[in-house]
Amino acid sequence: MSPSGWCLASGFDPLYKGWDGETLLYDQFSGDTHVVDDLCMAIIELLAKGCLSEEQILKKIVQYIDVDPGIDFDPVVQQRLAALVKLNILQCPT
Amino acid sequence: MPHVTPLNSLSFARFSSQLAGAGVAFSVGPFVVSLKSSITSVAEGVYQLYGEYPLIAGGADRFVDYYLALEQSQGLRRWHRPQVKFSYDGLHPFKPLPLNQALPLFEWGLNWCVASQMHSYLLIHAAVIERNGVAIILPAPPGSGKSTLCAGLVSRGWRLFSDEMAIISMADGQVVPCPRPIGLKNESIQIMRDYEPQAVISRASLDTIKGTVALMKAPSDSIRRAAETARVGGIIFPRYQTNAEALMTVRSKAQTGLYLADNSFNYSVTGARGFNMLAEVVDGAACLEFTYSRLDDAVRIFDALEWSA
Amino acid sequence: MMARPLLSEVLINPDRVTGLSLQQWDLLIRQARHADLLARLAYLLAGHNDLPEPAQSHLDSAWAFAQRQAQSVRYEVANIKKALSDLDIPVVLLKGAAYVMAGLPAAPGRLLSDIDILVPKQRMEAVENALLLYGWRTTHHDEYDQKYYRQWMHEIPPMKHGVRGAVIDVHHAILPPTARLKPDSSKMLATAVALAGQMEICTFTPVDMILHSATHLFHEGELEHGLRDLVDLDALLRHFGTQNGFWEQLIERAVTLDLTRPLYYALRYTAQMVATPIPSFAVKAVARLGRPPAALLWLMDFLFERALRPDHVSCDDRYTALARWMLYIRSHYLRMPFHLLFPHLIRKAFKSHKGSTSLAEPTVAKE
Amino acid sequence: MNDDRGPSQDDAESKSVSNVTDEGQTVNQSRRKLTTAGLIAVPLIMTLSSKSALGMNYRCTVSGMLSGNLSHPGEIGDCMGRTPGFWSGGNFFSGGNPKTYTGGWPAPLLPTTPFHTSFGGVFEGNTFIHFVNNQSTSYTLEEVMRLNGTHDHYQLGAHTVAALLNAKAAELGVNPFGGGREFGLTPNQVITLYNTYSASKPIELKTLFEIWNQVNATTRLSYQTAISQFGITIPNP
Repeated sequence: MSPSGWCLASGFDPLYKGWDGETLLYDQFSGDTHVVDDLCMAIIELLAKGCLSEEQILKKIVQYIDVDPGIDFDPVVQQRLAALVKLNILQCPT
Repeated sequence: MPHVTPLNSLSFARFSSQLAGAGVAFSVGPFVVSLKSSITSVAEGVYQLYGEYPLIAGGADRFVDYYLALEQSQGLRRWHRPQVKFSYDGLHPFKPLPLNQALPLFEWGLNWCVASQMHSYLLIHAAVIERNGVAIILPAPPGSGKSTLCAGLVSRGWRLFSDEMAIISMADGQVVPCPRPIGLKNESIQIMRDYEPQAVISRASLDTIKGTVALMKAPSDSIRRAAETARVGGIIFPRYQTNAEALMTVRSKAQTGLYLADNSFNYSVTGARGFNMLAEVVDGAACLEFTYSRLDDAVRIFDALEWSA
Repeated sequence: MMARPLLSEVLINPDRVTGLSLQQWDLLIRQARHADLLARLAYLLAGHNDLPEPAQSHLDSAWAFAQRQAQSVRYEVANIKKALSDLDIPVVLLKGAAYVMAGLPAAPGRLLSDIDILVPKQRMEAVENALLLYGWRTTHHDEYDQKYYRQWMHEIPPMKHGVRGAVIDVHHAILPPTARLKPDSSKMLATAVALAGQMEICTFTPVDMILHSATHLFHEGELEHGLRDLVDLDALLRHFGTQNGFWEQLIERAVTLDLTRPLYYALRYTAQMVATPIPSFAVKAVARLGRPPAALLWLMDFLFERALRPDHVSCDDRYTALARWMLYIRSHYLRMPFHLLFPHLIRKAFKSHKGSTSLAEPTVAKE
Repeated sequence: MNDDRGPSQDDAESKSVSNVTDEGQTVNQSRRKLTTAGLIAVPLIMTLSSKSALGMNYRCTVSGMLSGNLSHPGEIGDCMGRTPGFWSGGNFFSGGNPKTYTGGWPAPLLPTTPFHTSFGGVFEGNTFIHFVNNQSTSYTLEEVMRLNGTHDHYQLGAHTVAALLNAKAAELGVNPFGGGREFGLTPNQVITLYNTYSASKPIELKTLFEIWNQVNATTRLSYQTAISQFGITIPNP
């Protein structure tokens, strides 16, 4: 039953409130508190619905966020994914 | 409101003998403290700084939150290096300090009691002042001039809630006053003496880690109105900068929230409740940063602040 | 026998609080705080409305703290599981952490200062390395302490997580190998039961849980949490005592594990101090098996009657300090023979004289 | 059961609803507007890692930031470390000392010390092929520190050597640790960890050493610096 693709870390149980593109987020499981930007929040809200592959994330993320055309989106998302894993918010594909 | 008898309704002689004996209980903001000490500097200092605080008589209907004692440590060293020991209902949470720090130790020790035992409030390391029912939280790292600014503003009509911690009720998000002497360090002692000649300022204690420390009595009006809570209207980070023109800038709310969490005494203990309260407070308050070099600028600008009350 | 402290009366019958004066509340809160039972008291009084506001606020504060601790336990256990899962060995949670994770009635309001686990002795080194890899650190770098623990104790030096600060005590037995009693911890490990939904994370069976708690309290601990641990036993006995055949199993297991003496003390003092209901056949049977000689029993009554009261000045008499000191010596004496013990105690005395603190000394797990 | 969550409408309160900004216009949370600027900028991620409520005694919860020079018996000071960049810093390897640190390496370790001896002679070359150059002779500590991604996929080498140097320096009580500061691992523990996990769990091991090799690795905002290569912004003030 090991999850496939990118998932929210097991146990991750967030409360959050956002202002002007920044969100203050509290994980009731770990007790850690974070400030994250909109793209991170979009990823978190997206994965809250279930695990996704990187391709799926890149495809669906635009439903959560307006992206200006003409900027290379993928590396920025990958960067966020890696960072959120380090914070025990996401877990890597297994 | 029952009739209150101030502590200084006792003669100093009577007070100090009670202090050395059974101890003297008085209320400090929402808490009742019982203090025992036979150290003269403590008796003098407390009588000077807490004289106007309500005395709490013993008896069947007295509940004391904190039983504190300050006694000189025994043993040989008391002669060549006298030390003072803080105890909280028989516990000794800290190592002894040099005797001349007895009075500051009372303040620090009481702060510690509240910070580690009052998780029904969200406790944030900050000064708090109030005007027209709107409280302003002044969080800041040491050296930012927080205490000096706070002392300056309360000697110009702002009401002192606390110089050390914002006490926020988990029930309704109101800030609870706990007016106590303001700790002044080094040059700010003289600054306040000049700025407010009427201010009652205790004898200075030397060579604490923080340098010279003296305590400035809370304004009588603040002591009298210690039961009047207020909502948080602003969270303003003071930043003293030599010769800087006074400047008020907007801060990120989310980052302000994280900073307050990091500088809370008990955020890590209060869990989801603490977070929800923190988010609510930050949401309802203007989050600003205030750079200044002159107290008068600060007073002028703070007075001019308009709050949609 | 000394009169019961107010706290014990309220623990036995929470309704005792109705009509208390503020002054009595003041005393009750202080006794509970010093006994580490303030949050437990908050739990027991949850049903009582309109308690005096100042008392209520201290109870709320302690309750909030206990709630957060319980969450910390759940998070720490998840991290321990993560660190140790590759070893696939049984990891037995002991005492407080076990009560919380198993959701036992002993858990609500139970304060704890660290997490104790029991693992197979031959895997200790692997466990220690795995914990190091996941951020825990050895607390005692003093060579003497290291040697003392690894040579004489039934646990390695406490490990503290470098970021979260949580402390874990890793045991390979419930008593040191040099102890007077020789329970076979591997028997207890063998019958440990996995927590629901957790492969490796286990707790002792109910009877073993009680026997361990009794052994820890009466043959190992230094009783700084005496009354709190007695309250654990009370809660466990009340909870499991209603199950069919429980008392027979408990007594049989005590015989198997050579723990009839601690069981005798447990039943005697829970009944005496917090009025735990115990069927008379069990009292008789355990007395027959584990009752010490009359003179020793008289001494133990003298000592425990005092040491099992809240560690608060209002509960002490002129002999309390002596009693606690004698039990402290006893706890060490039960742990190792005198010729090993003396040099150690002298060193400890010397170190604490230098202002060193319990964290810097090899003592048995604080929890 | 978990009262810690607070009343459920609290949760809803802080999650749901669009939020009012200072100017009073609302931001729709379900579909966020990302400006190019905001997106191109380094990610904004800050973390306050929680201290466990365990290890605090209710009677003596230590609050580090209180004013006043109170020292609590039994407190363990924060551990600290130094990064690979520090130990290999500046012009150290061209004969001088690091720009940042003039104390040199803790004896007996030298940049020329062979990697394997520093690991007690238990270094198994074939398991760690990326630490062995093509003459299949082992690198020196300096060389391992300077290995690039193709030879050391996880930067494990640099962090391992730095961890060993930190542990040794702490053990000797020499600078940069000054008096009484600990690294948190002994040299032997660093060696044991490497020998045990460099093959089976290189990423976990590198992450551990990387975090411990920070100055004040144990302070509350530690993970910020730990993941700084992702462009974490440090909060002001």
